[in-house]
Amino acid sequence: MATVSEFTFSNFVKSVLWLLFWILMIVSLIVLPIIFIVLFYVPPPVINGVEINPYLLLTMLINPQVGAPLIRPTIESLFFRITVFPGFTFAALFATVLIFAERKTLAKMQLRVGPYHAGREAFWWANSLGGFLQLIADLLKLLGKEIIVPSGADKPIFWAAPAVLIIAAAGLIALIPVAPGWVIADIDVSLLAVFALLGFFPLTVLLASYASNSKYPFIGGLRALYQLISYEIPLILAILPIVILASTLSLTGIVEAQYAYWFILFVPIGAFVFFVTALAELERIPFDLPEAESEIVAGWLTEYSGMAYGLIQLANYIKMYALSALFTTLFLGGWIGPEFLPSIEVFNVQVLSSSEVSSIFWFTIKTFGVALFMIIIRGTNPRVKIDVLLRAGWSKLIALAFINVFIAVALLYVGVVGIGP
Amino acid sequence: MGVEMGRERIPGFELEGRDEDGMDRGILTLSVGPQHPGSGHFRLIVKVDGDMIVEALPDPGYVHRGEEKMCEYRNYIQNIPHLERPMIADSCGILYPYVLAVEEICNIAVPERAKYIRVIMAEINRCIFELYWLGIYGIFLGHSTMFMWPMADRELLIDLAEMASGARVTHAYFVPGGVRNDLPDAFPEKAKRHLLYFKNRLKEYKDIFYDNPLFQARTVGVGILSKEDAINLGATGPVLRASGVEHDIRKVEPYDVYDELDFEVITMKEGDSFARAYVPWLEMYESVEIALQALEKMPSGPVRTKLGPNPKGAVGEAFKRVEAARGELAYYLVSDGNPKPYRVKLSVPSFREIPVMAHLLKGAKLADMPSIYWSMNYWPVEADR
Amino acid sequence: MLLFGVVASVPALIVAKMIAPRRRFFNPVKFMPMECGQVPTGEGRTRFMMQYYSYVLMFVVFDVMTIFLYAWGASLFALPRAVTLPIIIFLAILGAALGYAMYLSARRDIW
Amino acid sequence: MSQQGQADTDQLIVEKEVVDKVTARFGEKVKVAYVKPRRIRFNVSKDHIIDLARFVRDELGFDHPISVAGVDYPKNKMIDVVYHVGSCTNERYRSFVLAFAVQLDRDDPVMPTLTPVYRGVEYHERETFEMLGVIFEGHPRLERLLLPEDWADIPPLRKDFHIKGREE
Amino acid sequence: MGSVSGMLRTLASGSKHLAIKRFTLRYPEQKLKFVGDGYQFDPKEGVGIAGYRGRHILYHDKCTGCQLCSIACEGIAEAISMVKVDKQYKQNKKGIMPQIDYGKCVFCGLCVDACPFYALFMTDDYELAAYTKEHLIYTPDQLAVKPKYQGTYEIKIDELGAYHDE
Repeated sequence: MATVSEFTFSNFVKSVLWLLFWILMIVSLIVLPIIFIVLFYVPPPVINGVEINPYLLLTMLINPQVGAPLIRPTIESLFFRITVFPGFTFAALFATVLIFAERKTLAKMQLRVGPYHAGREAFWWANSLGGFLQLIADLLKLLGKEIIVPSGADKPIFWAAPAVLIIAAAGLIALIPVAPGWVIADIDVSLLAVFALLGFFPLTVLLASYASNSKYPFIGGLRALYQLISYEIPLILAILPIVILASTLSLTGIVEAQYAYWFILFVPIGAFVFFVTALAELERIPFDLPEAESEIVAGWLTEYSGMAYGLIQLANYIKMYALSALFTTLFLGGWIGPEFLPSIEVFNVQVLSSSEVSSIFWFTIKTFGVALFMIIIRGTNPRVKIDVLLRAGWSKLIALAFINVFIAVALLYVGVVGIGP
Repeated sequence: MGVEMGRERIPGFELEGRDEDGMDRGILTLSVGPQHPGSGHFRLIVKVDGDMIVEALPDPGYVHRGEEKMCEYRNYIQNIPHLERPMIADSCGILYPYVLAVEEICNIAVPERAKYIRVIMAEINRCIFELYWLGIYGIFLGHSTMFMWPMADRELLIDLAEMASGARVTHAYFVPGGVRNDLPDAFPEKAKRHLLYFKNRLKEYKDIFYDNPLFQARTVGVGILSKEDAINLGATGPVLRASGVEHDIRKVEPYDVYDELDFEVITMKEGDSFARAYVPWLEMYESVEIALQALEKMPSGPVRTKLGPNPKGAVGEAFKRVEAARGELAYYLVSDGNPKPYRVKLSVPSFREIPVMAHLLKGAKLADMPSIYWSMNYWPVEADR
Repeated sequence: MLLFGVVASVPALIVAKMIAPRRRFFNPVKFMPMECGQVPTGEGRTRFMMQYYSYVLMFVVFDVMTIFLYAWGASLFALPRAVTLPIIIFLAILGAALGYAMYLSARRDIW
Repeated sequence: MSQQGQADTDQLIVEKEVVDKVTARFGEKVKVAYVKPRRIRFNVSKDHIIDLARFVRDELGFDHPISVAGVDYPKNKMIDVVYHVGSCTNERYRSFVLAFAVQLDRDDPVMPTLTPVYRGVEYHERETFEMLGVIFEGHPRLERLLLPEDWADIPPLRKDFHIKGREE
Repeated sequence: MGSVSGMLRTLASGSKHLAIKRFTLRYPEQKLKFVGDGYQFDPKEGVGIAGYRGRHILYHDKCTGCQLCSIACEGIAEAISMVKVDKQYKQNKKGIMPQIDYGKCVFCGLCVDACPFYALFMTDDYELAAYTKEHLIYTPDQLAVKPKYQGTYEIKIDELGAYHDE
């Protein structure tokens, strides 16, 4: 058995092949029989009146046209929505693009090049990606690293924290409407659900830091707790005028209320407060003091390594996507924008209508713009101090948020917006 | 935003009445360093009560390599390469007083042109150092752009230094009796171009860093060092001048040709971290001015007095000091008449800032630690020697 | 979505645990908590008081209050105009209380 | 140095003035080692060093500690501890560096600390303590500073300590 | 209000740099241009001639095996050791020449200053990375080879900022 110090590439390849071999063994000997047994007893799903059985799937492999009418029903199914489009895959992809955009934008602002070399010599097509493969390399690196659990750590909480953070971030994206009808959980009080889910993060961070049994994570966790709860009240108050103006707590309803004017025109102060508090909730650079590396090493992330760290970062970027999307939804009119893109058709069967494609396009563009602005903020600002942060959050931002509420009420009573009583 | 904290700073409540380890009362002992992103090769034992630093004990010595002992085993010329190792970001500055001291001990005259070249190189090195320092100050406060810009612009000046001396970082350029080689012909023109561009770039730093309200909120009013404390604790350089003491060796005791050049000593009255960060920025303007003036005034002629291979010093001692980028850098050189120095003592600015740092950190907030620590211009490698 | 979060994150951890190099022999130094290269002293989890405890107390009070406002905000159209005045008064009281709490929290340094 | 030779003939007047003031106050207790342009050195016994330091700080304005250096002279069986101080407040003596040295017995190097007078010499004295073995009485924290914690050899800047491979 | 304008100025300064040219030198593809062939020394005048201080070049027909370079290096890096060479030169009776260990060399160039016979100079070749420590030791034969270094890039300055260009 090779020890760690004798690491060579051939050993690495050997271990990967060995792993693949075992996976294949397990799949073919255990998983496949189970699947067959299950298929034997469980009735196949019926979509659009067609029974989806293995024969049909095999037919589709030869003649894809058979499957074309089934695409639309499939993507309307809850499973597809959760896993792929407005759900997890889309968010993870968006987060990946965000990471890359962040690295490139920051590099450009700092007169650097950014990721550039990854894969450039190995694959001819990597040239056009301009270093995008660096993300894959980073992922592989994180996957290949040992996850060190410090002695004395509270192991269940320590392991659960990354998963809980991912779950909470995923819960946020479930509430965000991407296009008319394209939302996973369309509930009437989705805004309150957003607040409830945001309340998850400080608790998880505190638990994770406490579970590490180390000093720096402990201080970082406390800081995160103070920061996150302090900025929750301005966040909540900043959205109140939106609720007043739209007269609904549902995010879909809020977007639909902005069909004519975006709410940012009426309550710019609220948008500002929300943006600042979103940055604080994200622990991004002006407010990244829970991870302030020059004071407390890496804050509450100090003891996390390998994929556990990777998952926390992924959760952070998914949260960044979710909060940018929330900003878009609340202030920038969500998916609303001119229809100009053609519909998507597969074998002459319409999959997405023109309005849906445009909506998705507008939503994505706006969200990306908001996220890009967050990145530029990161490039130009240092970190703040915790006392300044708390003081500013509790005095200035809350005062601004109150002013904002009064402006909204006044606008309503003067009759500029809304139906008025 | 600015600082609106109306409350007064607690002047470090005492440890008395607490347990030996302090744990029961909620005092946490953090050892910041040596493996800490914000420390360098240096340890700072910090006792915190909540967010307040109760006590800070600097603990240097992780990179001590006995430069002073090494000097006793090498002759005057051979000492040059290793003496600039403690501070390679300012390698001309740390070598300058040594060269002056050896010249006094061995009684060597220096050609006029060499003096000007030395001043130019010293000022370019001062900028190189201060940009390095500023970049790290940026990243200490979480400003990644401020880390990258000075590192990029530093390259302009390193290019100049490399053109003159042949090495990018450890120049080993000053020797007793002048400098190693004359400047290349293209140097003055290139130097002017780079220095003028660099002067324009400095304004951008003000826009993105010094005028940034978040930066000001972190540094204004933080770690105020009074004038009396600064003097009595032996602070030097920008730290001393930021406290309002107009003390610059280039002015008070001009060496080489500094008395023929026109420049101002930058002082600020506030004595806080912002002033300590702002003084070097203003000094970079002065450095560029000095270098440009020296380029104009530089006469032609020889640049090095021919020297025997093993110069012997007279019996006696010399104490020479210059204004390096971090402050007053002094060499105390004792000679017993041999080709090797009997004793060399480096009085480096970084070492002199240690008590100042301990004094300022006591009672500060934990979040102020990086901004105070790095505004001290403290370089562990230089302090340990 | 919750289920899917589990489905997405747990395998990543498991796969990482499988691929990653494992400890061949137990190295106690490696599993020490981070203390900047020093041997850790003292407990990581202690009774540790930040100076900003007042903000937590304020949060406990005002978070509930602000959520109440949503009930009002969402149904503002349905309410008669006269109801707004009491809400304004409520907001004023809230603001005054907040200001007083801020004032107090600024005066006390150690909680 | 040529540059200093010319300009400092009148400067030496000021230096004489400092020497006169010190000798007027201390008389025979303080010996003048040399007076060079801008550099003055006094030798003083360890009993009077604190008085001398207080005097030059308060009366003459030499308030800025620069360095503390120890020099080992095994032939004379003594260790020289040299304090260099400069002036920040007194315009007249601004360019001067005043040195005052104490000769200590090499086998029993004990002297009072100057930290009450110059707070800045605390770490310099600690360095001299561990590099030359000089014990400063009354120093607030006379501990290991730069050397490794398990250093058990003689103080390294003593002349009988040799770098490995370079014993001559 | 001052803080608001400061914030805006900060943002403007940051976003302005999205349009400014990158400074980075993409090293393996682009290499810096240096002045001259490398650092040389004129023992008659006692001054050096400016140039980059990279690895050395040894002129076999001038080296006398006087060991001065080795003596100079003894107190600095101990990188130079004298070794026997096979060929015979009439100025070099002992047949020894310097061999330089670049794992130890600090590139201070004081050995060049010490050479009184114009035999040891430095070149602008700095790419000396090797896989083993033994490869870093350059024998006199290796030192005699004149390196090929083609650096063409240098810093250009125009209104769009400083950048590296050919």
